[in-house]
Amino acid sequence: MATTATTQTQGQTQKITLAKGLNLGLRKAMEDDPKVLLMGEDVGKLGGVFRITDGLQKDFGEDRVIDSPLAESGIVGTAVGMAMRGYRPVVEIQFDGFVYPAYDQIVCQVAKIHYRSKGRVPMPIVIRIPFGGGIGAVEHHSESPEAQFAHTPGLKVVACSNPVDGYWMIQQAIACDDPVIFLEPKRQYHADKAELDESTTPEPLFTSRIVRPGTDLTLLAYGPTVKTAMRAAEAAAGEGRSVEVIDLRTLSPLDMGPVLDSVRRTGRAVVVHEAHVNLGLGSELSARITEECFYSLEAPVLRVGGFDTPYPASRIEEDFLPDLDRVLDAVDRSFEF
Amino acid sequence: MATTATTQTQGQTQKITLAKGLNLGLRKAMEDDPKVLLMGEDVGKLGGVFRITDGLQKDFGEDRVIDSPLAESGIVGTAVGMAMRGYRPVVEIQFDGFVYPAYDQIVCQVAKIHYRSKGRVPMPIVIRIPFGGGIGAVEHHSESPEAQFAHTPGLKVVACSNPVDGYWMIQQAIACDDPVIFLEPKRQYHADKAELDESTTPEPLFTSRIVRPGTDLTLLAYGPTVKTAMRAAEAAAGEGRSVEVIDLRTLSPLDMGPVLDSVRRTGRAVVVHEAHVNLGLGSELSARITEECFYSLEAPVLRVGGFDTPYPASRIEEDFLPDLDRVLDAVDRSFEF
Amino acid sequence: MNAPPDSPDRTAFGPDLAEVFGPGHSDGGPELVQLLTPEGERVHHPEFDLDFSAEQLRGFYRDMVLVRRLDVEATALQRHGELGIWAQLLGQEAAQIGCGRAVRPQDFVFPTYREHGVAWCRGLDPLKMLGLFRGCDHGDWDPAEHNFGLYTIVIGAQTLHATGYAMGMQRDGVVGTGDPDRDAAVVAHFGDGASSQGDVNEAFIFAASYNAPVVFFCQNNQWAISEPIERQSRIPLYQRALGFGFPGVRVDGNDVLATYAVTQAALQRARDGQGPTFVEAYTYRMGAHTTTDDPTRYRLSDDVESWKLKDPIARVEVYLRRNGLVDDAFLAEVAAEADELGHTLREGCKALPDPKPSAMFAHVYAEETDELRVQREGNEAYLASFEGSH
Amino acid sequence: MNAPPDSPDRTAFGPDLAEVFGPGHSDGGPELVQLLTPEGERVHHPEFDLDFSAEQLRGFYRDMVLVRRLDVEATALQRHGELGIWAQLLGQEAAQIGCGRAVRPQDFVFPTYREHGVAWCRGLDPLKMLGLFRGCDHGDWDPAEHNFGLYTIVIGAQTLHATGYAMGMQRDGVVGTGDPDRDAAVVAHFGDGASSQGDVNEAFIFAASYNAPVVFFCQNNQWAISEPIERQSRIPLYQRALGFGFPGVRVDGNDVLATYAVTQAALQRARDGQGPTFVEAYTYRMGAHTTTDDPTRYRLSDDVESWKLKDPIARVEVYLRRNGLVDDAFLAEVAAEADELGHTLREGCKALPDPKPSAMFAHVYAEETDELRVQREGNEAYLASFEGSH
Ligand SMILES: Cc1ncc(C[n+]2csc(CCOP(=O)(O)OP(=O)(O)O)c2C)c(N)n1
Ligand SMILES: Cc1ncc(C[n+]2csc(CCOP(=O)(O)OP(=O)(O)O)c2C)c(N)n1
Ligand SMILES: [Mg+2]
Ligand SMILES: [Mg+2]
Repeated sequence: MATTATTQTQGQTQKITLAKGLNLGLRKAMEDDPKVLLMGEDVGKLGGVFRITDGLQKDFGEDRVIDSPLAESGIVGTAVGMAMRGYRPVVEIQFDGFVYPAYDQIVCQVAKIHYRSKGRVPMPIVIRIPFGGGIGAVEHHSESPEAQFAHTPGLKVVACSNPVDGYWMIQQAIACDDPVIFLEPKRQYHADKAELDESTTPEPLFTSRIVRPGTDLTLLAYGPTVKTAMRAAEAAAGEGRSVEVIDLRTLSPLDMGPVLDSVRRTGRAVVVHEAHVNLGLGSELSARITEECFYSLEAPVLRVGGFDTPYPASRIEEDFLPDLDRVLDAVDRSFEF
Repeated sequence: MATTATTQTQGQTQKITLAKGLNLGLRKAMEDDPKVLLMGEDVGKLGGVFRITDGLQKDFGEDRVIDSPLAESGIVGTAVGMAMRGYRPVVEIQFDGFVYPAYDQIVCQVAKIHYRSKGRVPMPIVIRIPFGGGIGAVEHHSESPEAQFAHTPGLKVVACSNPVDGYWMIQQAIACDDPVIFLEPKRQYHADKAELDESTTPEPLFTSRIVRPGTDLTLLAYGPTVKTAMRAAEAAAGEGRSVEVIDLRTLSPLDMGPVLDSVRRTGRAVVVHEAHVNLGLGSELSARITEECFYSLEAPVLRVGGFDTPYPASRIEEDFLPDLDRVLDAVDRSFEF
Repeated sequence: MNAPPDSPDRTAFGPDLAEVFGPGHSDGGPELVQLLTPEGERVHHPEFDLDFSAEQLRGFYRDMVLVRRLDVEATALQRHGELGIWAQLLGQEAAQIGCGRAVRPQDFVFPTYREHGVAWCRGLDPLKMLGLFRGCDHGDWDPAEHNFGLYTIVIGAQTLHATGYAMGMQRDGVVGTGDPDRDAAVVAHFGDGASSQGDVNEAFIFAASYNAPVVFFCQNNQWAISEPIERQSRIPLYQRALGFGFPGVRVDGNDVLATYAVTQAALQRARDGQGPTFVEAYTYRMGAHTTTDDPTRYRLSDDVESWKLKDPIARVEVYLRRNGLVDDAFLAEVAAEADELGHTLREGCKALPDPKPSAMFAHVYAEETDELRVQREGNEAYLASFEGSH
Repeated sequence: MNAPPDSPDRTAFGPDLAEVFGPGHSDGGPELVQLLTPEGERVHHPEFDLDFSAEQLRGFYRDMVLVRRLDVEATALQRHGELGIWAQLLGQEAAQIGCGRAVRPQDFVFPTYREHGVAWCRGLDPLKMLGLFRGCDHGDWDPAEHNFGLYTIVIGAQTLHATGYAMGMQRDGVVGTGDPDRDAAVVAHFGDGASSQGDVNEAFIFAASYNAPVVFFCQNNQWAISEPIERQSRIPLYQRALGFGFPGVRVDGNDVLATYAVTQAALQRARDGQGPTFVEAYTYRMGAHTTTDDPTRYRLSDDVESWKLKDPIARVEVYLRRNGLVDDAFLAEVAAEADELGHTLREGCKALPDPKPSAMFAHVYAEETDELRVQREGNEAYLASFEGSH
């Protein structure tokens, strides 16, 4: 089997997109550990519909980059068996809306086998899911399923928001001995470039990060909404409001430390995600922040998200998705309390 | 096809268990509407593993009480087709933990077809799920999956807590033109009896109900935890605390009216459910109550639920499940604010 | 690694099935039912032969020319930014028209996302398909009006709906009565890739178990995006049905006559109460998977070229001409009709009204919930707050 | 309603398969592989014959007697409230021992929740099974130590794990090398009811597609709780495999010799790199589904009586006695061993320590998260607060 691949990405500094960051990260993980395998629909010659696995089958062979039959439960279920045999499978789900046929395997098997076996059977599986909307697609291609996984103990759930995080976080997720649902904001795949310096040391995977400091209000975001939040913070600054933005990065477990610190300082919080508001991550953050910072809060935690309707037809998706104005509106409402 | 069945349950008053209430309610719905069908594993001769459909195949025939092949996605998926043809299928999922193979059909099809079709294709399906723990079972037989459905727009989610509600709510759910996830607290199936008077008019399905009035704190519960909450309220009364208990009954949509009224009066709220706390219904209730009653709250909304671990082995399940003492502990903590 | 070595044990289980049946023959193999060769020659089949009237044949031709035009126009509209995406049917016209014309009004059809030709046969305004791919809605037709379900994008899901619908027909007493105007059946469309989904196999199980009147019509276009059929099955797909206890047949999906004949027979079998049939329409996806796909990354242009010789329209045209069933006037008329259709689609597509943002709140439930009313009204007030400023 | 009427069209698709193969013959039909008849007569089979040593035969007998005792004891322990529930294997001893003994140490086995006999062959302490059904844990054995997976309760899920594990073996280079100590394969257990799950059919697809070394071992015990096999398949189950492109065989699951021989051959085929095989062990669930089930509600005692005549242990005993391969001393020894086992299990079960409440927080993740630490510590403090008062 082909296990060697020659690539010279070490030590360079380069401008990359999120798609490229993930691709490089996957390549690095495969070079570092021969047990790492990629599985999924069209991940081979095609390199995936988003080209995240571009060139990897060519370099690592068909036994390590595996085009699967079209059955998501089968993909995740066979990945479980591979993990039991000592492999570290990285599964690509083609689009968020197609993860549900695998939901049973994920919540009843992937999430529970380590527990069921009293720690004897580790489950180092990464399930990569391009998620979120804004790409003008047809139904089922724009979902935000994070809450449906984060509610399940035994799974870890993370979301990257930028190229450099993509590069590091995918490697950290693969190195993690627990199953990780790895959410990639598909709208950002080819949107912005960032400088990757491979010589730096990344922060640990399950940590949140202040991406813009501020004093008056805390804006919590992850994945695709980090960019929206940053733009909102900038706009708010124009109105004299100092908004702190936290990129949550990890959704389960939540890294509440920086969040609570921030809210204790600012007294106000707004959560922004594309997922439906009802029972979205915002509800959990609201509940925890209120429990822990009850006396610091000047206003209730407000939530901006997708409405509680199915994802609409793409011509009106931008009205469904939280945008700059809706975030600013929530910021205003917070200050009205 | 056998569509007639002779039963004389009308107009009587009788003492019934929850299992009996559901059985009578299903029978009534089948008598009233020949389009009502039951589908599921072992629902025929056996009457289901909990005997909820006992005697119905005998009286309504194999075409209306349908033993299905062992495939939950198949059961729900064919129910969708039946609904498209004008039937009103009532699906029984044998245990909570076995609903996940049908999750894709439920969240992508059942929930979305009415929306997708601009209201042209109604989806009057009821999916009955015996849920919750406390019966000493092996893995996957004690789950509380409500949040995983309530997060999905297009579905309605209700939970009954007592025999009389079981009788009425199942009929109302079947009469509802939307898909309803119908949660039945399996631990209560044969636990307590209550008087059923069929001549009364039930409250509408999607309403919550104050089941014990009080002035100092609001206890929110549904399904199996209503009983726990009632006992806790009683115990608290002994300590001089007047606790109001609300049986939520409807989890999606939530009926916030009575909840907000109550919390505005009491200033304190505790939510109790068996589901994991993280991203459980309690988080949504906490978020909404805090948004709406910010200035009335004397304490943050507290949540008592299953811990954020997989459901444990049954010998220690009572330590996992919220019980009287843990609810009282939360009540105490609320008053400490 | 995966090549099975020789071994004496093999005989204990009989010969290797994959070897006996071979992987997909590029010509469909000897089991392929064909009535019209790629060269336009009418051949006969012992089981599935039918007499076709000249009018029927001309109708097939016209249908195929028009749906090809529809497809070409839609592809162009996507290139011009008028559609978000388009799933092309190029090369699959015969499979879709043959099947679509075999369906009677009382039958019900469950499509995937590529059955524009079948939709055409069911009388749908093609602008509805364009509207969906433009992003105006998720499908603006009434399934009950056309007995044609909404496009289903989660692959395979609709095969279970089809089976349940067929079970409903059984309960309605419209199966096996012997009355041709009453007896009905269902067609479930899906692709070769979809055949690997659990749902599809469960649909086979339910249909077999209840003897449901459903025809599983699989367009094996050889590809599931970049994956060749061999990834899904090492033996011909139609044989999948045999293990579930109902018949399967492989028909030349580029032969509209054979597809019509086989589908009709399978539908009749279903309407008569004899249960499900699997029809594998052996065809080829001549275009990309969708307009966002780039097939040059994964398949050889040689293959595409060889399938061009099996074009479903060309062979009918040759046959019609050779037998004097059409004249130049007729062909010119169809061509003009196609031009007209193209024009209508181009204009119609651009004129499709954008949905209002508030449309997103409609039809979540049969009646709007209070929760949603609050969200909708809140959003309306929010949008109204910009009216002055913008 | 479902009875297929006669129709001339039928011939177009060949004969009705369900009619050709018939529904399950109660005797397993002519395709049943058998080496030892219910009357204890040794018969021969053209493909699957094997020579068995006297020791092997005595071993089978001993295994079956002991696992039956295990099962009887566990059932009694449940009646006495020592177990929450028990899934009985009564009647399936030959299927499980025949399969379990054909497996080599390097092979890996994925059980359902009823494979106590297979677990026995893999060297598991039966108390571990009792612990699970008592509710002490979800399975306290190390799969890697016994090459025996944990019991899996969601039906069918493990067939995919088995297939993935087999794919891992391919990648480890332990398939088709020709070295008998190195080449390995996987056995995936499941029931007749489970065969309807999408997961199981997807496992067939993946195994066929990758030619994975996995034996799908289905114990068709005729029932899925209250549902007879006819609800899942109208033709013999082993034929399901044919549609996926790999062989299937039906073996007398009450015949330990035949089950051993067929499983061994299937495993060898897999180890040699020839891919998957479906083995249908045709047997009968003599007991209830589990101790909470009441089979009198749905099946005739006549059927049960007729299957009693096919008892898997009795026929081996007759054969051993008739051929002078055992004497009374041996039989008494095994009986004593069974009594001893019963005693050990009764005492051992009652002595199983209850887990500590804090055990519920262990092993959710490889390392405890801060979130869980807080919950665990909070719960410990909470429990400690009662220590004085209670
Ligand atoms: C459950 C699911 N998984 C993945 C996809 C993404 N997807 C859309 S079409 C397609 C290929 C389908 O191939 P096939 O069934 O052969 O149909 P074809 O597109 O060739 O007509 C895939 C993988 C999907 N729509 N649904
Ligand atoms: C996905 C799923 N659905 C339902 C169940 C409940 N259940 C447990 S065993 C069983 C019957 C299984 O029958 P079969 O596969 O024939 O195995 P057997 O019990 O006869 O050994 C059912 C329905 C389950 N465990 N998993
Ligand atoms: Mg295809
Ligand atoms: Mg069985």
